[in-house]
Amino acid sequence: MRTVRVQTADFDIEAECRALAGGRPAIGAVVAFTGYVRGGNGLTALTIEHYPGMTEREIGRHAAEAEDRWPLDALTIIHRIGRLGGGDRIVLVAAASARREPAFQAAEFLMDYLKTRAPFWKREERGTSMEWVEAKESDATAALKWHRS
Amino acid sequence: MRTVRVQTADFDIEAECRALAGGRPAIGAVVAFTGYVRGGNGLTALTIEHYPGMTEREIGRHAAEAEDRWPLDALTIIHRIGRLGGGDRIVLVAAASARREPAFQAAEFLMDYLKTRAPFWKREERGTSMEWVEAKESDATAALKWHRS
Amino acid sequence: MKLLYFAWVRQRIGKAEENLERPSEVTTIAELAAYLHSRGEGYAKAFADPVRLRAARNQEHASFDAPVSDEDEIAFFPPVTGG
Amino acid sequence: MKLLYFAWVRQRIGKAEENLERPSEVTTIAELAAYLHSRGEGYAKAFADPVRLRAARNQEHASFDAPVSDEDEIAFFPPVTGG
Repeated sequence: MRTVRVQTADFDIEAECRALAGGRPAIGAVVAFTGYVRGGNGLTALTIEHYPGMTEREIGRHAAEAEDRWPLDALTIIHRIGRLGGGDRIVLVAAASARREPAFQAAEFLMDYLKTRAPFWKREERGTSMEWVEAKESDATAALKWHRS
Repeated sequence: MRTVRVQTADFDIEAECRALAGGRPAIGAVVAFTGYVRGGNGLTALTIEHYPGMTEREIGRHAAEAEDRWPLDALTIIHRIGRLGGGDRIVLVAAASARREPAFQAAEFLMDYLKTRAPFWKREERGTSMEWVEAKESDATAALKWHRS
Repeated sequence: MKLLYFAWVRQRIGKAEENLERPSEVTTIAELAAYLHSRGEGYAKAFADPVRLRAARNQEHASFDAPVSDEDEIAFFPPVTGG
Repeated sequence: MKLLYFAWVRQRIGKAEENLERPSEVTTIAELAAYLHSRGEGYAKAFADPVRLRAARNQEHASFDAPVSDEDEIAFFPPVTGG
Protein backbone atom coordinates (compact mmCIF):
# COMPACT_ATOMS: atom_id res chain seq x y z
CA MET A 1 0.00 0.00 0.00
CA ARG A 2 1.22 3.46 -0.85
CA THR A 3 -0.29 6.76 0.31
CA VAL A 4 0.95 10.11 -1.02
CA ARG A 5 -0.81 13.27 0.07
CA VAL A 6 -0.02 16.98 -0.32
CA GLN A 7 -2.24 18.94 2.03
CA THR A 8 -2.52 22.10 4.13
CA ALA A 9 -3.84 20.23 7.19
CA ASP A 10 -1.69 18.76 9.95
CA PHE A 11 -1.49 14.97 10.36
CA ASP A 12 -1.78 12.46 13.22
CA ILE A 13 1.27 10.18 13.38
CA GLU A 14 -0.52 7.56 15.45
CA ALA A 15 -3.45 7.39 13.03
CA GLU A 16 -1.13 7.22 10.01
CA CYS A 17 0.96 4.44 11.58
CA ARG A 18 -2.20 2.48 12.41
CA ALA A 19 -3.45 2.84 8.84
CA LEU A 20 -0.02 1.72 7.62
CA ALA A 21 0.49 -1.31 9.83
CA GLY A 22 -3.06 -2.41 10.62
CA GLY A 23 -4.00 -5.78 9.11
CA ARG A 24 -0.48 -6.37 7.75
CA PRO A 25 0.91 -9.08 10.04
CA ALA A 26 4.23 -9.33 8.17
CA ILE A 27 5.25 -5.87 9.37
CA GLY A 28 7.85 -5.85 12.14
CA ALA A 29 9.07 -2.28 11.88
CA VAL A 30 7.68 1.15 11.08
CA VAL A 31 9.99 4.15 10.81
CA ALA A 32 8.07 7.43 10.92
CA PHE A 33 10.03 10.58 10.17
CA THR A 34 8.41 13.91 11.01
CA GLY A 35 9.93 17.19 9.85
CA TYR A 36 9.26 20.41 11.78
CA VAL A 37 9.63 24.11 11.00
CA ARG A 38 12.51 25.17 13.24
CA GLY A 39 11.70 28.31 15.22
CA GLY A 40 13.55 30.54 17.63
CA ASN A 41 15.84 31.92 14.91
CA GLY A 42 13.90 35.02 13.90
CA LEU A 43 11.65 33.04 11.58
CA THR A 44 8.04 34.23 11.68
CA ALA A 45 6.59 31.80 9.18
CA LEU A 46 7.40 29.56 6.25
CA THR A 47 5.17 29.35 3.20
CA ILE A 48 5.49 26.27 1.05
CA GLU A 49 4.36 26.31 -2.58
CA HIS A 50 4.25 23.32 -4.87
CA TYR A 51 3.42 22.24 -8.42
CA PRO A 52 0.10 20.42 -8.05
CA GLY A 53 0.09 17.26 -10.12
CA MET A 54 3.83 17.21 -10.72
CA THR A 55 4.55 17.03 -6.98
CA GLU A 56 2.40 13.93 -6.44
CA ARG A 57 3.84 12.35 -9.61
CA GLU A 58 7.43 13.00 -8.64
CA ILE A 59 6.93 11.84 -5.06
CA GLY A 60 5.15 8.75 -6.38
CA ARG A 61 8.07 8.04 -8.71
CA HIS A 62 10.52 8.16 -5.80
CA ALA A 63 8.19 6.12 -3.60
CA ALA A 64 8.19 3.48 -6.36
CA GLU A 65 11.99 3.59 -6.41
CA ALA A 66 12.07 3.03 -2.63
CA GLU A 67 9.66 0.08 -3.02
CA ASP A 68 11.94 -1.30 -5.70
CA ARG A 69 15.11 -0.96 -3.60
CA TRP A 70 13.81 -2.20 -0.25
CA PRO A 71 11.24 -4.85 0.72
CA LEU A 72 8.52 -2.52 2.01
CA ASP A 73 5.05 -3.59 3.08
CA ALA A 74 3.57 -0.09 3.13
CA LEU A 75 4.56 3.52 2.71
CA THR A 76 2.93 6.82 3.64
CA ILE A 77 4.16 10.24 2.54
CA ILE A 78 2.33 13.39 3.62
CA HIS A 79 3.69 16.83 2.77
CA ARG A 80 2.09 20.01 3.94
CA ILE A 81 1.85 23.20 1.90
CA GLY A 82 0.81 26.74 2.78
CA ARG A 83 1.89 28.98 5.63
CA LEU A 84 3.47 27.26 8.64
CA GLY A 85 4.86 28.70 11.86
CA GLY A 86 7.81 27.62 14.03
CA GLY A 87 7.15 24.22 15.61
CA ASP A 88 4.61 23.25 12.94
CA ARG A 89 5.10 19.94 11.19
CA ILE A 90 5.94 19.92 7.49
CA VAL A 91 6.33 16.34 6.43
CA LEU A 92 5.70 12.75 7.45
CA VAL A 93 7.37 9.75 5.86
CA ALA A 94 6.43 6.39 7.33
CA ALA A 95 7.92 3.18 5.94
CA ALA A 96 6.89 -0.30 7.05
CA SER A 97 8.87 -3.48 6.55
CA ALA A 98 9.37 -6.90 8.09
CA ARG A 99 12.77 -5.77 9.39
CA ARG A 100 14.07 -2.49 10.73
CA GLU A 101 16.95 -1.81 8.32
CA PRO A 102 14.82 -1.48 5.15
CA ALA A 103 12.33 0.73 7.01
CA PHE A 104 15.12 3.04 8.20
CA GLN A 105 16.82 3.12 4.81
CA ALA A 106 13.65 3.81 2.83
CA ALA A 107 12.55 6.62 5.17
CA GLU A 108 15.98 8.25 5.02
CA PHE A 109 16.15 7.89 1.23
CA LEU A 110 12.71 9.48 0.77
CA MET A 111 13.51 12.32 3.17
CA ASP A 112 16.77 13.07 1.36
CA TYR A 113 14.74 13.25 -1.83
CA LEU A 114 11.87 15.31 -0.41
CA LYS A 115 14.19 17.83 1.25
CA THR A 116 16.15 18.46 -1.93
CA ARG A 117 14.54 17.55 -5.21
CA ALA A 118 10.77 17.46 -4.69
CA PRO A 119 8.95 20.33 -6.46
CA PHE A 120 8.46 22.57 -3.45
CA TRP A 121 9.52 26.17 -2.97
CA LYS A 122 9.79 27.82 0.41
CA ARG A 123 9.44 31.46 1.34
CA GLU A 124 10.61 32.63 4.74
CA GLU A 125 9.05 35.49 6.68
CA ARG A 126 11.28 37.23 9.20
CA GLY A 127 9.41 40.17 10.69
CA THR A 128 8.30 42.18 7.63
CA SER A 129 10.83 40.67 5.22
CA MET A 130 9.87 37.79 2.93
CA GLU A 131 12.48 35.85 1.01
CA TRP A 132 12.49 32.77 -1.18
CA VAL A 133 14.80 30.09 0.16
CA GLU A 134 17.69 29.21 -2.17
CA ALA A 135 18.50 25.60 -3.02
CA LYS A 136 21.27 24.28 -0.77
CA GLU A 137 24.36 22.40 -1.90
CA SER A 138 24.63 20.26 1.28
CA ASP A 139 21.15 18.87 0.77
CA ALA A 140 21.91 18.01 -2.83
CA THR A 141 24.96 16.11 -1.59
CA ALA A 142 22.82 14.13 0.87
CA ALA A 143 20.50 13.12 -1.97
CA LEU A 144 23.44 12.08 -4.16
CA LYS A 145 24.54 9.32 -1.77
CA TRP A 146 21.57 7.23 -2.95
CA HIS A 147 22.55 7.31 -6.63
CA ARG A 148 22.77 3.87 -8.11
CA SER A 149 25.73 3.26 -10.35
CA MET B 1 14.77 15.57 27.95
CA ARG B 2 14.95 11.79 28.19
CA THR B 3 12.05 9.42 28.84
CA VAL B 4 12.59 5.69 29.44
CA ARG B 5 9.61 3.51 30.30
CA VAL B 6 9.14 -0.25 30.56
CA GLN B 7 5.42 -0.97 30.65
CA THR B 8 2.73 -3.50 29.79
CA ALA B 9 0.42 -0.87 28.22
CA ASP B 10 0.46 0.14 24.56
CA PHE B 11 1.60 3.66 23.61
CA ASP B 12 0.34 6.48 21.38
CA ILE B 13 2.99 7.56 18.87
CA GLU B 14 1.33 10.92 18.20
CA ALA B 15 1.14 11.74 21.93
CA GLU B 16 4.76 10.68 22.50
CA CYS B 17 6.00 12.76 19.55
CA ARG B 18 4.05 15.78 20.82
CA ALA B 19 5.54 15.37 24.30
CA LEU B 20 8.98 15.06 22.70
CA ALA B 21 8.86 18.01 20.32
CA GLY B 22 6.41 20.37 22.02
CA GLY B 23 7.98 23.61 23.26
CA ARG B 24 11.38 22.75 21.75
CA PRO B 25 11.67 25.10 18.76
CA ALA B 26 15.18 23.93 17.84
CA ILE B 27 13.82 20.54 16.76
CA GLY B 28 13.61 20.02 13.02
CA ALA B 29 13.35 16.23 12.87
CA VAL B 30 11.81 13.42 14.88
CA VAL B 31 12.46 9.81 13.93
CA ALA B 32 10.01 7.43 15.62
CA PHE B 33 10.71 3.74 15.28
CA THR B 34 7.94 1.31 16.24
CA GLY B 35 8.59 -2.41 16.52
CA TYR B 36 5.74 -4.89 16.03
CA VAL B 37 5.23 -8.55 16.86
CA ARG B 38 5.19 -10.22 13.46
CA GLY B 39 2.26 -12.55 13.04
CA GLY B 40 1.06 -14.93 10.35
CA ASN B 41 3.92 -17.39 10.93
CA GLY B 42 2.24 -19.73 13.40
CA LEU B 43 3.04 -17.45 16.33
CA THR B 44 0.22 -17.30 18.86
CA ALA B 45 1.84 -14.91 21.32
CA LEU B 46 5.13 -13.53 22.56
CA THR B 47 5.83 -13.01 26.24
CA ILE B 48 8.57 -10.56 27.14
CA GLU B 49 10.27 -10.75 30.51
CA HIS B 50 12.81 -8.25 31.81
CA TYR B 51 15.06 -7.50 34.78
CA PRO B 52 13.29 -4.60 36.53
CA GLY B 53 15.77 -1.97 37.57
CA MET B 54 18.62 -3.26 35.43
CA THR B 55 16.59 -2.83 32.24
CA GLU B 56 15.91 0.86 32.89
CA ARG B 57 19.54 1.39 33.96
CA GLU B 58 20.98 -0.32 30.91
CA ILE B 59 18.62 1.45 28.52
CA GLY B 60 19.44 4.75 30.25
CA ARG B 61 23.15 4.09 29.82
CA HIS B 62 22.72 3.52 26.08
CA ALA B 63 20.42 6.55 25.81
CA ALA B 64 23.21 8.59 27.41
CA GLU B 65 25.67 7.18 24.88
CA ALA B 66 23.34 8.23 22.03
CA GLU B 67 23.05 11.72 23.52
CA ASP B 68 26.83 11.85 23.71
CA ARG B 69 27.35 10.73 20.10
CA TRP B 70 24.66 12.82 18.39
CA PRO B 71 23.23 16.29 19.06
CA LEU B 72 19.80 15.23 20.33
CA ASP B 73 17.18 17.58 21.75
CA ALA B 74 14.99 14.86 23.23
CA LEU B 75 14.68 11.10 23.37
CA THR B 76 11.85 8.73 24.27
CA ILE B 77 12.21 4.98 24.71
CA ILE B 78 9.22 2.84 25.63
CA HIS B 79 9.49 -0.94 25.79
CA ARG B 80 6.55 -3.19 26.47
CA ILE B 81 6.68 -6.36 28.56
CA GLY B 82 4.20 -9.15 29.14
CA ARG B 83 2.19 -11.18 26.66
CA LEU B 84 1.75 -9.71 23.19
CA GLY B 85 -0.02 -11.04 20.14
CA GLY B 86 0.76 -10.77 16.41
CA GLY B 87 0.44 -7.14 15.24
CA ASP B 88 0.95 -5.76 18.76
CA ARG B 89 3.59 -3.10 19.21
CA ILE B 90 6.67 -3.92 21.29
CA VAL B 91 8.87 -0.87 21.30
CA LEU B 92 9.00 2.83 20.48
CA VAL B 93 12.20 4.80 20.08
CA ALA B 94 11.75 8.46 19.19
CA ALA B 95 14.77 10.73 18.71
CA ALA B 96 14.54 14.48 18.12
CA SER B 97 17.27 16.67 16.68
CA ALA B 98 17.72 19.88 14.73
CA ARG B 99 18.64 17.84 11.66
CA ARG B 100 17.44 14.55 10.27
CA GLU B 101 20.71 12.59 10.14
CA PRO B 102 21.37 12.56 13.92
CA ALA B 103 17.74 11.64 14.60
CA PHE B 104 17.94 8.70 12.17
CA GLN B 105 21.32 7.57 13.47
CA ALA B 106 20.37 7.74 17.15
CA ALA B 107 17.11 5.85 16.61
CA GLU B 108 18.87 3.13 14.61
CA PHE B 109 21.68 2.86 17.18
CA LEU B 110 19.22 2.50 20.06
CA MET B 111 17.13 -0.06 18.20
CA ASP B 112 20.20 -2.15 17.38
CA TYR B 113 21.00 -2.07 21.10
CA LEU B 114 17.45 -2.80 22.30
CA LYS B 115 16.95 -5.70 19.88
CA THR B 116 20.17 -7.41 20.91
CA ARG B 117 21.68 -6.49 24.25
CA ALA B 118 18.90 -5.02 26.43
CA PRO B 119 17.96 -7.32 29.33
CA PHE B 120 14.80 -8.81 27.82
CA TRP B 121 13.93 -12.44 27.26
CA LYS B 122 11.24 -13.58 24.88
CA ARG B 123 9.13 -16.68 24.96
CA GLU B 124 7.16 -17.69 21.88
CA GLU B 125 3.86 -19.53 21.95
CA ARG B 126 2.98 -21.55 18.87
CA GLY B 127 -0.24 -23.41 19.50
CA THR B 128 0.42 -25.34 22.71
CA SER B 129 4.22 -25.15 22.54
CA MET B 130 6.15 -22.47 24.42
CA GLU B 131 9.80 -21.84 23.73
CA TRP B 132 12.35 -19.31 24.86
CA VAL B 133 13.85 -17.40 21.96
CA GLU B 134 17.60 -17.94 21.53
CA ALA B 135 19.96 -14.99 21.10
CA LYS B 136 20.67 -14.37 17.42
CA GLU B 137 24.08 -13.89 15.87
CA SER B 138 22.85 -11.56 13.10
CA ASP B 139 21.42 -9.11 15.62
CA ALA B 140 24.67 -9.10 17.58
CA THR B 141 26.45 -8.21 14.33
CA ALA B 142 24.08 -5.28 13.76
CA ALA B 143 24.88 -3.95 17.24
CA LEU B 144 28.62 -4.32 16.64
CA LYS B 145 28.65 -1.78 13.81
CA TRP B 146 28.24 1.00 16.38
CA HIS B 147 31.36 0.07 18.37
CA ARG B 148 33.70 2.98 18.82
CA SER B 149 37.36 2.18 18.33
CA MET C 1 0.40 25.65 -24.83
CA LYS C 2 -0.19 26.07 -21.16
CA LEU C 3 2.42 27.94 -19.12
CA LEU C 4 2.87 27.72 -15.36
CA TYR C 5 5.08 29.84 -13.11
CA PHE C 6 6.16 29.13 -9.54
CA ALA C 7 7.79 30.94 -6.63
CA TRP C 8 9.59 34.17 -7.63
CA VAL C 9 9.05 33.51 -11.32
CA ARG C 10 5.31 33.70 -10.65
CA GLN C 11 5.75 36.80 -8.48
CA ARG C 12 7.84 38.68 -11.07
CA ILE C 13 5.49 37.85 -13.93
CA GLY C 14 2.45 38.57 -11.78
CA LYS C 15 0.49 35.48 -12.72
CA ALA C 16 0.54 31.77 -11.92
CA GLU C 17 -0.49 30.48 -15.34
CA GLU C 18 -1.55 31.46 -18.83
CA ASN C 19 -2.30 29.99 -22.21
CA LEU C 20 -0.05 30.88 -25.12
CA GLU C 21 -0.42 30.40 -28.84
CA ARG C 22 3.03 29.03 -29.65
CA PRO C 23 4.94 31.41 -31.99
CA SER C 24 6.36 29.45 -34.91
CA GLU C 25 9.98 30.32 -34.02
CA VAL C 26 9.58 28.70 -30.55
CA THR C 27 10.53 25.01 -30.77
CA THR C 28 12.50 24.48 -27.53
CA ILE C 29 12.15 25.51 -23.91
CA ALA C 30 15.16 27.83 -24.34
CA GLU C 31 13.46 29.57 -27.25
CA LEU C 32 10.26 29.82 -25.21
CA ALA C 33 12.18 31.46 -22.35
CA ALA C 34 13.79 33.93 -24.79
CA TYR C 35 10.39 34.74 -26.29
CA LEU C 36 8.80 35.29 -22.86
CA HIS C 37 11.75 37.50 -21.84
CA SER C 38 10.68 39.95 -24.54
CA ARG C 39 7.08 40.26 -23.35
CA GLY C 40 7.43 43.09 -20.84
CA GLU C 41 9.00 44.20 -17.61
CA GLY C 42 7.80 41.37 -15.33
CA TYR C 43 8.81 38.71 -17.86
CA ALA C 44 12.14 40.46 -18.46
CA LYS C 45 12.90 40.24 -14.73
CA ALA C 46 11.74 36.65 -14.44
CA PHE C 47 13.80 35.47 -17.41
CA ALA C 48 16.81 37.80 -16.97
CA ASP C 49 19.10 34.99 -15.84
CA PRO C 50 18.06 31.64 -17.36
CA VAL C 51 20.83 29.85 -15.43
CA ARG C 52 18.78 30.44 -12.28
CA LEU C 53 15.69 28.85 -13.84
CA ARG C 54 14.47 25.30 -14.15
CA ALA C 55 11.69 23.98 -16.37
CA ALA C 56 9.27 21.10 -16.58
CA ARG C 57 7.47 19.75 -19.63
CA ASN C 58 4.18 17.98 -18.99
CA GLN C 59 4.99 17.74 -15.29
CA GLU C 60 8.44 16.21 -15.75
CA HIS C 61 11.75 17.98 -15.26
CA ALA C 62 13.11 19.03 -18.66
CA SER C 63 16.32 20.60 -19.92
CA PHE C 64 16.24 23.88 -21.82
CA ASP C 65 16.99 22.18 -25.13
CA ALA C 66 13.89 19.98 -24.81
CA PRO C 67 11.38 20.49 -27.66
CA VAL C 68 7.99 22.11 -27.06
CA SER C 69 4.77 21.59 -28.98
CA ASP C 70 1.32 23.18 -28.97
CA GLU C 71 -0.29 20.82 -26.46
CA ASP C 72 2.51 20.96 -23.87
CA GLU C 73 2.24 22.16 -20.31
CA ILE C 74 5.49 24.02 -19.65
CA ALA C 75 6.45 25.27 -16.19
CA PHE C 76 9.24 27.66 -15.19
CA PHE C 77 10.50 27.89 -11.61
CA PRO C 78 13.62 28.44 -9.52
CA PRO C 79 15.63 25.37 -8.48
CA VAL C 80 13.38 23.47 -6.09
CA THR C 81 14.20 23.92 -2.43
CA GLY C 82 12.47 20.75 -1.27
CA GLY C 83 10.11 20.41 1.61
CA MET D 1 23.15 -12.03 49.09
CA LYS D 2 20.11 -11.68 46.89
CA LEU D 3 19.77 -14.02 43.92
CA LEU D 4 17.56 -13.41 40.88
CA TYR D 5 16.70 -15.82 38.07
CA PHE D 6 15.20 -15.00 34.69
CA ALA D 7 13.66 -16.82 31.74
CA TRP D 8 14.37 -20.59 31.65
CA VAL D 9 16.79 -20.31 34.58
CA ARG D 10 13.84 -19.12 36.68
CA GLN D 11 11.60 -21.82 35.27
CA ARG D 12 14.04 -24.66 35.95
CA ILE D 13 14.77 -23.51 39.50
CA GLY D 14 11.11 -22.82 40.11
CA LYS D 15 11.53 -19.41 41.70
CA ALA D 16 12.31 -15.87 40.59
CA GLU D 17 14.44 -14.84 43.56
CA GLU D 18 15.79 -15.91 46.92
CA ASN D 19 18.13 -14.76 49.65
CA LEU D 20 21.26 -16.79 50.31
CA GLU D 21 23.74 -16.78 53.17
CA ARG D 22 26.98 -16.78 51.19
CA PRO D 23 28.98 -19.99 51.87
CA SER D 24 32.56 -19.06 52.74
CA GLU D 25 33.99 -20.98 49.75
CA VAL D 26 31.92 -18.84 47.31
CA THR D 27 33.95 -15.78 46.31
CA THR D 28 33.19 -15.46 42.56
CA ILE D 29 30.12 -15.77 40.35
CA ALA D 30 31.57 -19.01 38.91
CA GLU D 31 31.86 -20.47 42.41
CA LEU D 32 28.33 -19.32 43.19
CA ALA D 33 27.06 -21.08 40.05
CA ALA D 34 28.90 -24.28 41.03
CA TYR D 35 27.46 -24.08 44.53
CA LEU D 36 23.91 -23.55 43.25
CA HIS D 37 24.34 -26.47 40.82
CA SER D 38 24.66 -28.79 43.84
CA ARG D 39 21.43 -27.68 45.49
CA GLY D 40 18.96 -30.05 43.84
CA GLU D 41 17.38 -31.16 40.61
CA GLY D 42 16.01 -27.77 39.41
CA TYR D 43 19.31 -26.02 40.13
CA ALA D 44 21.26 -28.85 38.53
CA LYS D 45 19.27 -28.37 35.31
CA ALA D 46 19.55 -24.60 35.40
CA PHE D 47 23.33 -24.63 35.95
CA ALA D 48 24.16 -27.76 33.92
CA ASP D 49 25.84 -25.78 31.16
CA PRO D 50 27.34 -22.52 32.50
CA VAL D 51 28.44 -21.53 28.98
CA ARG D 52 24.76 -20.93 28.20
CA LEU D 53 24.38 -18.61 31.21
CA ARG D 54 25.05 -14.94 31.77
CA ALA D 55 25.22 -13.09 35.06
CA ALA D 56 24.79 -9.62 36.47
CA ARG D 57 26.19 -8.22 39.71
CA ASN D 58 24.21 -5.35 41.23
CA GLN D 59 22.28 -4.86 37.99
CA GLU D 60 25.35 -4.69 35.76
CA HIS D 61 26.56 -7.38 33.39
CA ALA D 62 29.40 -9.31 35.06
CA SER D 63 31.78 -12.05 33.98
CA PHE D 64 31.89 -15.36 35.84
CA ASP D 65 35.22 -14.50 37.45
CA ALA D 66 33.76 -11.36 39.04
CA PRO D 67 33.93 -11.40 42.88
CA VAL D 68 30.77 -11.65 44.98
CA SER D 69 30.19 -10.36 48.51
CA ASP D 70 27.41 -10.67 51.06
CA GLU D 71 25.47 -7.57 50.03
CA ASP D 72 25.46 -8.24 46.29
CA GLU D 73 22.43 -8.76 44.08
CA ILE D 74 23.45 -11.51 41.66
CA ALA D 75 21.27 -12.48 38.70
CA PHE D 76 21.56 -15.50 36.40
CA PHE D 77 19.86 -15.63 33.03
CA PRO D 78 20.25 -16.90 29.47
CA PRO D 79 21.90 -14.59 26.92
CA VAL D 80 19.47 -11.72 26.48
CA THR D 81 17.34 -11.88 23.34
CA GLY D 82 16.54 -8.19 23.25
CA GLY D 83 13.15 -6.63 22.76
